[in-house]
Amino acid sequence: MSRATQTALIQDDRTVYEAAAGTAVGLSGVTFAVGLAALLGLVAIDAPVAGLELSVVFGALLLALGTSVAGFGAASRFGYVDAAPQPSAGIVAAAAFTGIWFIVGAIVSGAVGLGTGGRLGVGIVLGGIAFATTALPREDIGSTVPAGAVAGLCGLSLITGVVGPGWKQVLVGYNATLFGDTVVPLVVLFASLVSGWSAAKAYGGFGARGRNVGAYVLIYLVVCSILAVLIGLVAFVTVKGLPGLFNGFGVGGATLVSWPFLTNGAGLLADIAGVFPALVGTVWLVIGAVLFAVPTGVGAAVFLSEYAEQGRFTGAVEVATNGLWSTPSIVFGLFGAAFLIPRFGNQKSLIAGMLTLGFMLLPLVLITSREAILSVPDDYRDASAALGVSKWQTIRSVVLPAAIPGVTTGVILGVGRIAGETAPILLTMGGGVLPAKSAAPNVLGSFQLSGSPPFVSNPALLEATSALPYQLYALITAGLSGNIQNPQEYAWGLALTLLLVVLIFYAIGITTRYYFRRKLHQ
Amino acid sequence: SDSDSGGTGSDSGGDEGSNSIESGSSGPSTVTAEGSSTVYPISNRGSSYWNSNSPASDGEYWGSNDESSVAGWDQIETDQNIADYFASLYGFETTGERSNPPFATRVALSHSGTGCEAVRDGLVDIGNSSGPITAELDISEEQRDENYVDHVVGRDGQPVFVSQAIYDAGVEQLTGEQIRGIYQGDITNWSEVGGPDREIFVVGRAEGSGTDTSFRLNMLGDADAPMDVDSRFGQNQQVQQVLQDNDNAIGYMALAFSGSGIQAIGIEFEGTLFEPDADAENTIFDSEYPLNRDLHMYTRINEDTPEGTDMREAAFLNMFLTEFGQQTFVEDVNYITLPTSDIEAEREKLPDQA
Amino acid sequence: MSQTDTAETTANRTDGQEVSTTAGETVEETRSEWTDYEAGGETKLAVEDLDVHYGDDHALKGVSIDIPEESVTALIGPSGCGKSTFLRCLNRMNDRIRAANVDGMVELDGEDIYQDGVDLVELRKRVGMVFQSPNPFPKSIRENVSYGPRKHGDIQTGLLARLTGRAEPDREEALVERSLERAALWGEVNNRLDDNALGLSGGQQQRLCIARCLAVDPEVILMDEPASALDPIATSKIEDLIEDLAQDYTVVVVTHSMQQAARVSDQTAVFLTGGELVEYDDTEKIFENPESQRVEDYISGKFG
Amino acid sequence: MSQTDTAETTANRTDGQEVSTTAGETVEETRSEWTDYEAGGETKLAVEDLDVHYGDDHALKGVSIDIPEESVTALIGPSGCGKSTFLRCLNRMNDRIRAANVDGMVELDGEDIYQDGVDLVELRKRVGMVFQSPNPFPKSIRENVSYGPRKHGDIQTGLLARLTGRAEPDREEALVERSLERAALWGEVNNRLDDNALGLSGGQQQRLCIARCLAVDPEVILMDEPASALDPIATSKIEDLIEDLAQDYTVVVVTHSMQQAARVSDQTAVFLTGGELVEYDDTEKIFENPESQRVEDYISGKFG
Amino acid sequence: MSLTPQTDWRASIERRLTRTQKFIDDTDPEALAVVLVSMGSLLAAFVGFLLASPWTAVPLGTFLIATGYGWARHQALVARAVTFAMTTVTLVTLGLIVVFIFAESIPAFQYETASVFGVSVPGLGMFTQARWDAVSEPVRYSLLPMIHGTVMVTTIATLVAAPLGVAAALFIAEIAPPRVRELVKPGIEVLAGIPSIVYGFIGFTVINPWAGGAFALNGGSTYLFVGIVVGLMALPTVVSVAEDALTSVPSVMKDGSLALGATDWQSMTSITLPAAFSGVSAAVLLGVGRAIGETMAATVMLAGVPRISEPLVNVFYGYETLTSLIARGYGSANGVHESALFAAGVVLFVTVLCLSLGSQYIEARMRRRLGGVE
Ligand SMILES: Nc1ncnc2c1ncn2[C@@H]1O[C@H](COP(=O)(O)OP(=O)(O)OP(=O)(O)O)[C@@H](O)[C@H]1O
Ligand SMILES: Nc1ncnc2c1ncn2[C@@H]1O[C@H](COP(=O)(O)OP(=O)(O)OP(=O)(O)O)[C@@H](O)[C@H]1O
Ligand SMILES: [Mg+2]
Ligand SMILES: [Mg+2]
Ligand SMILES: O=P([O-])([O-])[O-]
Repeated sequence: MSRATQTALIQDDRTVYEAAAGTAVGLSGVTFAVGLAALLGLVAIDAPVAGLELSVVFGALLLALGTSVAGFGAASRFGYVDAAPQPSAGIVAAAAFTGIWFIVGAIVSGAVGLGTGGRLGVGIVLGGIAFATTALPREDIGSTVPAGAVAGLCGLSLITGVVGPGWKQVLVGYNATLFGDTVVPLVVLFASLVSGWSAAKAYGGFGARGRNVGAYVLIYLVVCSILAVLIGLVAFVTVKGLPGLFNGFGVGGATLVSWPFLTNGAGLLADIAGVFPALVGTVWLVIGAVLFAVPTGVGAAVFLSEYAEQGRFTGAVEVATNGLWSTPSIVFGLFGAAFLIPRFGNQKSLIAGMLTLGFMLLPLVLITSREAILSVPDDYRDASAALGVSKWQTIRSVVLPAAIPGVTTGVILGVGRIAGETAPILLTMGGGVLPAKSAAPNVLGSFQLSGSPPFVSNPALLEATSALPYQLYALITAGLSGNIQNPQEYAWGLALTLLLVVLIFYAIGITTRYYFRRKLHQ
Repeated sequence: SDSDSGGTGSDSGGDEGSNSIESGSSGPSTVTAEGSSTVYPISNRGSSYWNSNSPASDGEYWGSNDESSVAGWDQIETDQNIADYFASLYGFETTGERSNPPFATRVALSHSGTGCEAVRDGLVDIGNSSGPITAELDISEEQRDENYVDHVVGRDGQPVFVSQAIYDAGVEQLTGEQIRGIYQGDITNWSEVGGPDREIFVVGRAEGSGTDTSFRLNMLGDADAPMDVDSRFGQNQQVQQVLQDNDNAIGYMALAFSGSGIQAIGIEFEGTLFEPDADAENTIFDSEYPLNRDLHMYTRINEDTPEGTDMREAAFLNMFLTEFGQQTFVEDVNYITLPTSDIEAEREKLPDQA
Repeated sequence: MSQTDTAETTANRTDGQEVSTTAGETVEETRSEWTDYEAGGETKLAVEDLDVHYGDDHALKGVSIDIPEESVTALIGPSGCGKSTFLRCLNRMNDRIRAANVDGMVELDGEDIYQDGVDLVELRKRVGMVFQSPNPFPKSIRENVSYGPRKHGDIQTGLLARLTGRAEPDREEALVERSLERAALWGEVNNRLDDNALGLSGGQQQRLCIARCLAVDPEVILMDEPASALDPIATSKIEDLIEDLAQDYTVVVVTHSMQQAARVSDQTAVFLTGGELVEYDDTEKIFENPESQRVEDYISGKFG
Repeated sequence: MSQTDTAETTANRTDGQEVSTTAGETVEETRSEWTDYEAGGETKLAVEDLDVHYGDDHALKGVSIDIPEESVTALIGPSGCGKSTFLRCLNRMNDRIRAANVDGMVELDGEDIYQDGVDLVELRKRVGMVFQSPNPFPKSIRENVSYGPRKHGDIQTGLLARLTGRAEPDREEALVERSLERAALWGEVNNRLDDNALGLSGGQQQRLCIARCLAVDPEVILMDEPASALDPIATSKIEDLIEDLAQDYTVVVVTHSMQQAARVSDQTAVFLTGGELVEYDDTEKIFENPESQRVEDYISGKFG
Repeated sequence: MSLTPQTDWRASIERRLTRTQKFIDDTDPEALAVVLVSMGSLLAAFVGFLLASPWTAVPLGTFLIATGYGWARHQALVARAVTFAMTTVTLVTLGLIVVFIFAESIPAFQYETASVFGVSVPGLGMFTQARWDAVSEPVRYSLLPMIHGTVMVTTIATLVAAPLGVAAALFIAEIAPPRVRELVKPGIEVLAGIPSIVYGFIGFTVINPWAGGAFALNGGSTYLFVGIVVGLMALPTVVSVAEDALTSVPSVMKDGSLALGATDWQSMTSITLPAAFSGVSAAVLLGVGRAIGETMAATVMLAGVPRISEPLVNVFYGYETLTSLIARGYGSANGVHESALFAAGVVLFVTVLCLSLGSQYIEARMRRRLGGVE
């Protein structure tokens, strides 16, 4: 077999080129980030930057990116740098650019005023050209020129103000109008993604390595923006909710800490309206659901993984469990309304809510417990059996203790999920919009025994009760009447409280899991 | 003004108010009400006052800072706490404790239709409704009289609102015809009624709400009249919010929900212009205004209460049917109070006082 | 078990062999060479014509063997030849494998352990087992050792027992110490009995498992490659221990190391691929002068 | 690489060793015995003073070794002594293990593969690897073999290439055949190249992995216990193949079987527990007359 | 031929009988009695509850007492029986859901009977006409507008959640450096916990008014933004399930690819993703299921009028989905109207159940295939 010529492990003739391409990638990233900020309204697109409107600056950036990207391709094609392009940019890139240029063609011709036929025609022609440019020439041209052209075109339209502040386009028949304020950032996001990808390919010297770098840049941008949006969301609720949550908060005084938002109701007499009844309602709701679902789920998991023979029965249970897990919460609500409410005094009640959420929690507990039990090494079971210990004792003293971390984690995460559920309790539990402190359920104090069936009763369980997510929904729909001074602040405070309750459950659950995993790996 | 906040004021036990709820076997049970979001401000405010059971000296809760200026004081004049006083009129023992009324009251919020059903099915004591129960439950007047007692506690002018921008652009009044056209899909652009060239965003209340029923009944002519709206919202407040958020909307609501960013418009019916301004010649507060409607609290007639209203309900309802009640619970939340004669007639429906 | 019994058993075994002869030539040929071997001491475990299938897979083929009391019997053979399978038949741990199907007879002190109505819990108390990789429970060292007796109710612990005065902490203490000492571990752990057993080194864990097994006071101890996961120092400790245990217990040990077998065992059984028992004899004889050519090849490292 | 280079490297190594001498006595003692060994042929891989830590765990301690071109070098030693770790250092597969921390120098044809800016893809094209358990991709046999060349763009396939006439099915065909033939698998699979590779037997899968590696045309082939999961027949095929490959490639093979090392390798390096390279010499020498007592103990089976 | 299965059947029953017989013989009669009493009373309690009998408390009490006694005396057997009873709960729950929501929906299906080729099919009218009007004549309950809304929202949500979710899963499983991974992974999991009503609240108070202005909409409700919000909500589900699938691909496969000199990206696209394809598509299916069933955000953000947007794909309208129809209408609806809401629930339930079965099937197939590798 002939020995291929040795390739050097290090290529050192591309540093300037790499630096330039790297700069272009960085610039695309910055442009993307600013574009995202503009889309979220953090900066205005007509804000002055160095004497120019932001949208014009965007345009200039995109144009520069576009030309340099095309330049990188040309430099490689004409052999100024030693890259490793493949013969073609590949079918995926070709399809993508065909699509992009088809749409560009359709939009541009539409703006010029062509009809549907004309748009289609222009689109197809441009798409075809893009396909040929991408697919046929060597990769260095194929993945830079069409991309550079897209970015350049976008840049030009922004510089010339064809699209810019004050621009608008009525989408006839679509009930909507596009304005520069939203379109400019979108164009910027899109074009910077394309040019960033292309520059990254150039940075990697095309070929396998270039594709690697290009894909990584795209994924990093995407993941960063997901995180930005999601973190922004939490931060937004926090900022909006803090004033309400800490309204009247004080340390010292008669009670060590006074936190009226959490300890007051929203009754007429409350100085500072609070969410106490809903908080208590949520606590009871969770307790009830856990009391029902956790023993049941864990017991079922024990039976399935320790006793049952794998067969039709376990298969059916598994399918049913997974089915229940993905059943929409509103369907559970309907079920609770149709099944539980008639059996508990014909009205929305705390216990109907508890059981409905318990039914929702059950599959989750079962699945996680089963996983936890199955992940207990068989070694332990064998060891115990070999010591002459019976099956149930083995389960009790070895299997369950070893499975507890997993079960706990699953339960906590599940509780976090149901604590935030609205739809089921909307149909089964109801409760007041702005309940006064006296509306908080007093479950423990309400048990009554009687001589006639059903012998035990608990009015607190049989009453409609508010819970945090339901109260937030009720506030949205019913609005804020009553005597609350700052309804908006109250509602955001409530939203933050709910968010915190749920996120704390999640945080605890995930931390426990990490903690136990750590311990396991030691 | 401090009693609900946990540690301060009275002891927390009294605060809970649940003492009286639990004691189902010993004391009278809670009066429960459910239904209309329109009536809700009235009944909820009343319920809050009731549950607070404030002493007469606490002027703020009796409608004034100064005892002498409490509305209707000349009819009342008591040293008792508020709920104690009204309950004692019907023979209940007083507690004399703030936040601990002789029996508690609780009001839930949904729609008129739901409230009517709840009282029909015996789930609550009082069904709040802003539309007539005959329309809500689709029953005849005979059936109504046989099964329910209709307590009217106030009246609503049901104005029609538009977004501020539309009002500012000149749409300050519309004819009944035009509103009908808008709500039945015949008029879709503000320019057709003298406004800017903007599409009309037509907002309605949820089907089954009394406001919707009355609007169909009084404006479109039939409780089942077809409508063509762009959006429906659950309760009045949500409609208000949406009218504020949009600059091309029209919607109908209860009087109590007027606010900034929206404007009530005048409506012309058969040549008469009813204006939202209370000082105008014809106003939406007049009973001649076709959208003007009664706000009802229905009670159920059954074996236990052949008269339809038991003592607890009567004690509570009676509170609204005083000058004090009208002022504090109706006028203060922006609804229209009942004329004295109507108040008398309504009190006639209640059982005799002890 | 009397001498007569043993003779009977041997006779039976020969019968069994004759039956299995019909199965295939190889079996007969290989077996005839050593059939007459009778280990010294009384027979503790008599295995007769044992066949094990995993589904369709024939993992052990007509194995018959007498294991004498208070000695070390080593099982050697290439990977997959069925050593572990054989071992697990001796305390019916194979019952825990669903696919496993056992035919034949295994007698413990003359009682067939595969007959109906055998109490597995009782059997496994008498025939203990130590596994290839150390598998202590994730509990304290003390709890690991006293686990068996506790579960059998020999030692009462727990709140209720303490309240009613039935708890015997001293007896537990003594048992733990005795077992750990027997397993040559006491000196290393006596000051940290309440530490988690998972914090011990591999060799210590394996000795802990042996101690745990001894605490139940079995008659037979089965060990499946007990030193395979251990370093040389730990290995030699375990080997010493095995020799030591043979004074009181019947020890059967599977090992993949021929040196180990030579060092610790009194008699050695050689299994070869396919699940046949090819030769069974005094250890010295096996390593110095095996009867079968295949065994010689195997021992001299010609394959494997 | 010229002879001078090699000399230089050797000198370097000696330096490195001197540095490490300060680290501990044992290291010096064991190493001095064989430092002078210089394998025949030009040095392909020069490893100098290689230290690997997994977190705090010191897995390889100052290993220096020259691996000559076109020969088979075997690495033996007890389990956990760092053989796999060492092998994975040679094509930087250790970079994928997060805890791993590599110090020292590894030169491929005189170029340090651990310096900054080394293109891992390029390195791994030149230094191929075959893993302990066969790991074919869940694709067809053909695709498995042509995977590397395809990814490197040496062979164009796919719709676009076919449309533009750049696809060279014949070249692919030829490459697949040549590689499979070289891996002694062609005869067994030539009529089912489009079957899923997972349907092959273990030994075939392992040879397929070798073919897959050969298709990339590397210069060095690293094999980590390539026969450990295989039966004797498959094993002997792989062994033949290794000897055969040494004519064109530099082969480094880790094995747990001393017999195997003795059969296939030209020179053998013995690692002992703790990650030291204890002796490196011609295979014959190692097995017949090792310099170190520990190696002799190890080879004669005194432990392990 | 026909005899064989029957005899098989008979034999299996016989075997079961003998086994049961043996079990009974082997077991302490007292333990057996306790277990029988305990299980029997549990069954009775369940039946009593089904019948809404006030006497349910009696068998329930009996169950508790019998089980408590049995727990003290015959723990192993009682534990086994009780855990078995618990195992049946999931099956019973699923059964009850089916029975109750189907039963409640029957009047609506009957009301909307339509005939096709002369055969009248109950419920057909719900899917063949476009009119939903519960108030004015002719009263019609068509689910089409809501199905259209659900499809719109789900499609947009999937377009958001699937690519972003898979990209993020790839990032976490393959690309991220360990530190980043340890932050991002739990971070994204925590986001799964943000209650949907909080999203809805933000949607109603912030996004809808903003969208109304930014696109000069007629009202602020759009399928576009509901879809995006729902997509964000489904994202964490997709990420964690897909990430699990990707990490479960044996690392030796990736190693094999890398050792051949393939780049990371090539290894991901040619080896990891195809090998994890089933898991990843199951993740997407689960995400789709989440999106279909998502209620609160849709309820508070959508306009609440059952109407089909024009043109069909116009994302700048947002009318109603199946879930929001139920959440909005339940309580004020009665009679056939209420039953029609249950019918919407049935459609939802069946759809999501099919998705769940689909993803389970795909995953089972993958497990079998990967099992073949080992
Ligand atoms: N649980 C099982 N299910 C199916 N087959 C099994 C099982 N356990 C073992 N086998 C098969 O039975 C045969 C004997 O296995 P066994 O584990 O007894 O061998 P061994 O001699 O202990 O090997 P090693 O030295 O590798 O431990 C092997 O072919 C094996 O594949
Ligand atoms: N990924 C890892 N993380 C942490 N430690 C590791 C890792 N891989 C190996 N080690 C440790 O490094 C040491 C050497 O391991 P290595 O796998 O190189 O040994 P080996 O000689 O190949 O053993 P074997 O013959 O069992 O394969 C061992 O102590 C092992 O525990
Ligand atoms: Mg074994
Ligand atoms: Mg290794
Ligand atoms: O008063 P309503 O809420 O029913 O309109």
